[in-house]
Amino acid sequence: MRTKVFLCECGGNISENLDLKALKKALASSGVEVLRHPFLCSPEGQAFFEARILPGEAVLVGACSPHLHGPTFKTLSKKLRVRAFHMVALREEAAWIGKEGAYQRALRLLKGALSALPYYQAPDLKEFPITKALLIIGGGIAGLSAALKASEKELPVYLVEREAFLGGKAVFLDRLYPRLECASCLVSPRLSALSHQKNIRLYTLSRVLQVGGRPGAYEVTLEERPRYVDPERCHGCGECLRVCPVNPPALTMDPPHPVPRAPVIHAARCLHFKGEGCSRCKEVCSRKAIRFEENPRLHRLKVGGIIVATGFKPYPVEKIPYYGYKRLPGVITLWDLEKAFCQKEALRGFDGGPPRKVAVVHCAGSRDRRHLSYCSEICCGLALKAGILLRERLSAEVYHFYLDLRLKSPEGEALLRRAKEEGLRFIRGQVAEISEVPLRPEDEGRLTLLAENTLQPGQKVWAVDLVVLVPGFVPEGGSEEVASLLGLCPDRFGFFSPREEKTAPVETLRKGIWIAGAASGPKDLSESVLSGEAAALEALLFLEKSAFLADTEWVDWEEERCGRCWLCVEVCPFKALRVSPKGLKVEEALCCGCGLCASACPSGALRIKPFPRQAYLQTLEALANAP
Amino acid sequence: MKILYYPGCSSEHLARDLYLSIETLASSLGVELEVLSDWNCCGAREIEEAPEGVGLFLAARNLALAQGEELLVACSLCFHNLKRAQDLLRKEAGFRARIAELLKEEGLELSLKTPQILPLTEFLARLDLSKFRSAGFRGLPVAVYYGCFLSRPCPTDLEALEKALSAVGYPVVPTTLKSHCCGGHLPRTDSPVIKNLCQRLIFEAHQKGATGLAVACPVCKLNLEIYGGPSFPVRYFTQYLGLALGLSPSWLGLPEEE
Amino acid sequence: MEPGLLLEDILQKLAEEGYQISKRTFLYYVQLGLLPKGKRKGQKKGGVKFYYPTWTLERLKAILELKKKGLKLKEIQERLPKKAPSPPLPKTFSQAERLKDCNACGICGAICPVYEEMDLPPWRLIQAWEEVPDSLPSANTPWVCVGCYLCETRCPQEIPIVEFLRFLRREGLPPGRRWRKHPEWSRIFWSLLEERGRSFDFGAVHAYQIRVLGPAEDQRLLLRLPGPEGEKEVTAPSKIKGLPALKRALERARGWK
Amino acid sequence: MKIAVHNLLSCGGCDPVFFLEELPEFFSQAEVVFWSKVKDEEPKILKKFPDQGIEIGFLCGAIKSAGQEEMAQVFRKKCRMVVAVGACALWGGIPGLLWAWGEGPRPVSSFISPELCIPGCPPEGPTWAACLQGLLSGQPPKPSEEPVCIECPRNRRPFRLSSFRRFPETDPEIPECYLSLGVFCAGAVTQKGCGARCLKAGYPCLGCYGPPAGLSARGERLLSALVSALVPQKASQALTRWTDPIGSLYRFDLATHPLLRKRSCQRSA
Amino acid sequence: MPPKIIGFLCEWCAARALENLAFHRPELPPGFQPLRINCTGSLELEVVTKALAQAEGVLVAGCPSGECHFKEGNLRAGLHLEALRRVLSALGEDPRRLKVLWLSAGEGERLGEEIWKFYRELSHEDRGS
Repeated sequence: MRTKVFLCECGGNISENLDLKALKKALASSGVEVLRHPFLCSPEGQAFFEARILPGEAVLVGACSPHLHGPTFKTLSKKLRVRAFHMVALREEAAWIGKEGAYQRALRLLKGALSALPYYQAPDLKEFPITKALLIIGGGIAGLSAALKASEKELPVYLVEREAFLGGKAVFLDRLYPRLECASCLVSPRLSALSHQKNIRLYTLSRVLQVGGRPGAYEVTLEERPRYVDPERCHGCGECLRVCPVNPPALTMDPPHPVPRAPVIHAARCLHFKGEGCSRCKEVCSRKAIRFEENPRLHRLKVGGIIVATGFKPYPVEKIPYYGYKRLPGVITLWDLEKAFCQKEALRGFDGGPPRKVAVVHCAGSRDRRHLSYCSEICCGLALKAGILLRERLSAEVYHFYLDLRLKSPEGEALLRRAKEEGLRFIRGQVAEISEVPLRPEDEGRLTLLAENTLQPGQKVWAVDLVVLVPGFVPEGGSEEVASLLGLCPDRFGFFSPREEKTAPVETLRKGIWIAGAASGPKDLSESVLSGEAAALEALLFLEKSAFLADTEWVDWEEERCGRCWLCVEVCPFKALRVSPKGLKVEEALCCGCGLCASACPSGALRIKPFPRQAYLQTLEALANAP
Repeated sequence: MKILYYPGCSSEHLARDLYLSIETLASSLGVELEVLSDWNCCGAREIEEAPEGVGLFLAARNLALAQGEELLVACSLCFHNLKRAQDLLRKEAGFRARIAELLKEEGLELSLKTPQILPLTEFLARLDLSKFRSAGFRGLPVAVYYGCFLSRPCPTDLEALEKALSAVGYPVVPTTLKSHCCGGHLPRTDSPVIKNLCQRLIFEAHQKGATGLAVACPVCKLNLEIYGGPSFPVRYFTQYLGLALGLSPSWLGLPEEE
Repeated sequence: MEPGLLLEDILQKLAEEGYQISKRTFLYYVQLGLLPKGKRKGQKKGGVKFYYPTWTLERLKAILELKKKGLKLKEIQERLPKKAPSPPLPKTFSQAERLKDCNACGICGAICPVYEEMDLPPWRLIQAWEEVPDSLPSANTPWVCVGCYLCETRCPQEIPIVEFLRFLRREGLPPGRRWRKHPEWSRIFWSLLEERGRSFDFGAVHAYQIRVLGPAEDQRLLLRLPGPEGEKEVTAPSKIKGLPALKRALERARGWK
Repeated sequence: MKIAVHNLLSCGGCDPVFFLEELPEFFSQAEVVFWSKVKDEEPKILKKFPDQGIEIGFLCGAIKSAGQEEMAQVFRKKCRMVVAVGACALWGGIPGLLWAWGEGPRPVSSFISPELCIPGCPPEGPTWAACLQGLLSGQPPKPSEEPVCIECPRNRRPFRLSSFRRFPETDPEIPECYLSLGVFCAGAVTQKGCGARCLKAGYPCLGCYGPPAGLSARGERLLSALVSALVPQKASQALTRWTDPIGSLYRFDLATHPLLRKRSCQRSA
Repeated sequence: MPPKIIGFLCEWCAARALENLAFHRPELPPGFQPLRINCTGSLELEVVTKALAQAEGVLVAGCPSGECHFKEGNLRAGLHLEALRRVLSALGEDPRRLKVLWLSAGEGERLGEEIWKFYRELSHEDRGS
């Protein structure tokens, strides 16, 4: 097997420290021809390189780092159908790191590479066709924005939402930070824009059951839970809502701007399903939209890419026993307040009457090692907004208990100024306890709140009628399930980690899967929309192409060596290995040749073609014999 | 059933009635309390100001004396001092070596497997008290109070009193401040703060419909009795259990008219 | 007081833990300098015995371990430090690193039952200690703290506040700045403890006058409770048998620095 | 056909005397010249045979003393075909574990090159038969490439581990692959041939049949396999609790470990 | 005889760090021999043992935690080498001969310092044993 070794002088960079003539003599042996060139990477150098190589030969290049000119020589040798190719960084790893010993180091490097050369096999490039369809998991504001942007390019979009209505948390907002403009003026147009987009197919009350296939050609199975109301027929007149005898009604259509415009029947509360034969809503419905006999349906979709927009949920503050949420009347969270404002429900204090004194507790559970160790950054802004609304609407005395006020966007400071003008009081100190038992006799009938004003020591006991806890952001329930389905690994807080936080914030390590909205970390409305549209752009760029190129067949599985212990399947970080009747199935598009499975396989049945273990052993063997 | 018992100094003066009620209760439950021979004072709150070695030695001496699986402790302050010393000795080899030198004096040896320190509340909750309940006994609603050392830093079963009292027929009123602080040895600074603390505890029990407060620590009992407001009865939970078992009040260290 | 371990004790302890070593080899190690020389002590009954420091046991075990690994005595000589010092007691606050996590959120002040009594809440002491460890403002906080651990269990950063205050009480603050109300109770407590091995917990006792009658052996104590009962005589606590040993040990323990 | 048998440093378990009934046709036509275990004779009598005079010489066990080495050389000289029998002769076997505390025994193959190697501790009946039959017919069987797992009855599916476990801590009734229970079962790094007898009896494979063809550093391979299967969060805790690394990885081939080999030739060099 | 060190450098971080260092023409110990691997996670223990058999010191350098190009290669390598260390000490080999480093592409100087530190440690070792 003829081997050609090309040594580049790199214009003196290499030759000044290394005696290339001596190297040439030391390396030249039967079947190995050593050639020198002053500038191998220059056009003449490349011509020199091409002219000397015959097809079927093995080529070793000793020049600069493979990261620099590796691709040029790699493509050249692929074109010349070379049997094996390897490049050694003679300059960085021998010439430049120490005059003394440079020659021995170079000789060892080249001798090692030469003995390992026959074992290197380049993975070959392959084309993978892409299906022109996009799946978006999560119908919150981020998922919505992504769907709207993507569908403008005539790309079929499947929007899957687990709840009965779209809009996620944004649809229940009353006012928006920082300008306190009305939320529905921003959210509703997006929702209505959705209905006349013909290529967005909406699945509500449904979740992803199973994802198979490869990037560019995913097969997704959805499970749609029954709504018991036909969205096409119903035009949302609301007659059935009024007629339902159960309290709270079994039929709900709670968001102010419901999309789809049809109520949903909660089977758990509905008398019909309890076998009491009630069907008042069915009788009163003029358009015969109620269908009790509906059952869960499965849908199979073929999509090219997936955007994950599963969103966030507020930290469950009932986990903090001494705040008394869900135990004490008069203790609510910011999101309960938003819903109450949004649906114009009356707020009731601890003693049942209208609250005159309200405490807004920032960092409820946040920056606390036993609960949420990080700060979600945007809840201070939301808390301030809530405080101002409470002041204006209930003319209540509002106390803010904060640790650090973190107000994003330039308008934040103006909002703080407005809050102070309206007489909100700010106490710098985290709330230690909320109790119904008064510490001072005169506070009977009110909630006692212990919080030390760290800027002005003295008062630490406060009596209020209503407490609004402002919790931090945690990933939405069920996001671990989506993570395991798609093979995404959440960070230690449970949010999905992007491929590169700064330079690739919406991509993931998985080709063809992108993340949008609060699924990748706490975000406010504008950031969610921003990342939604960015994900849509990435998806469009990917799905526009008819196919994508990828190195494939990195792994060579020797069937008779394999003991079928299947240990490698779980070890692969990219879930590229699967058990199949014929043996181990390597998912071409997912495998990127990291080699973890090869190093884990006990019986050595897996070999990574470009970096086989035999190559390293041979290199070490040559190193041992070299001086 | 026999169990090693550490009475603690307060059993000889301040907590005389607690000690009495434990004695009678144990005998009527058929439990033989084997008093730890030659036990010494656990150091109470004073060791908090002495060097670490003093407190460790006092506790280590008791632990070295106690040969057995479990050591029953009546007062929650003794429980805290013994438990904290035991954990520290298990963790720090340096302390263990020095304490071993000190104990050598009396020929005592501190093995690694020291007994499990068992508070009185968990011990009584473990027994099935319902079969000892005197027929037809309907106790008045009571509230329970654990105080600091049974709740922190070495937490014990904070449902034990509820289990024990309801087993013998007392309806227990749930309260939120059952693990709060009664002021402890604050009175030494004769500060008014302790009034608010104790009155708050009593107020909650009273407001939620309890007719009495069952406590588990002599320090809390005295503070609550004196600062908690005159009319609300505060008694050891062993005294309540004794009454439910039909024992006579004088045996339980209670004034006659109960 | 016995100055250390006898050779027989060491060999017997080693046998318990499964090592077999003869007396001659032990003395050979001592001669080589691997083990410390024993202290000669004349015996009452005549003759002389050699007492070896307590850390000899640990050192010998380490030597036997290394020998089992196949190392020569010369190699072991270099591996083992010359003299194993006895472990020092903590000088600075052992968990000073954790104090850096304090966000001054004020929860420990808010939850503390005796906050009104304290000059400064605990977090201010922590912040001051973080700035310049030894320049603590004179505050009564370490002494007023009743050690109820509420602050430690509620602290969002899980900082060992009670441990820190205990450290300040014990070593952190220069002796001059001790703050104590009613020091006589503490004196009575310790005198009773040393004379009887058991004492009289004044912790819960309130601002009532206590009069001690009679000398140490059969002391009688008169207490006047603030309540209606007025003056009450209480017998002093009973005595323990191992009193002399306890007294000496307490003395040595107090000397720990 | 003259044969000679000798046990070097070995427990004597591989001695053909235990397999007489299983290889009747071979031993019937064999004329025993020297068999120290059966008839006590001075090794000197071997000297009087001409070189290559004895057809087959069986050598069981490893070599530690000079006498044993000399005996092996004599066998090489005197026997036409030398057969190294058992794990000790091929890789140092259980006595090879001596290497952990200093100089240990070396396998026969590091002194002389035998014509045939019979793996196993001891080799199973069928392996004896196949090897001897192959020896006589001229092409001795080569070690197989397939691991013991092929013959193992236990069922296997993808798994992750939270800790390592020793055999007594597992319940043999669970028919799951021992690797998935966290046990160091050497099946995957051992060539098949014994019919997975230990595994069929519910006991994890110890790896006495040696590596499959072409597989080197069995201990390291098994270690990286099980460490890779550990769930990262629990891994360092599992590693600190892991005991007896040599026993679980190099039970039969510690003598051939490259690091020990380096130390020994350093000492002798 | 100056100690020989074989350095397994991960292609994406450590090898890049060596290249950045090389631009300043540092003087590294003559016995240091860099070997490029595609990921420390794919480095087989068999290769490390063979390297330990023929060189005084073996250095494995990979990406800092969380920044591995293949997501968890460095995590896997860390565990493999920790296990190997325990085997080495059981075999009576000095585990300090195996050194593991996590450094990003920009930390060239630190790689140089660590190599020299390792070289000095090994030289003392040589004279010692």
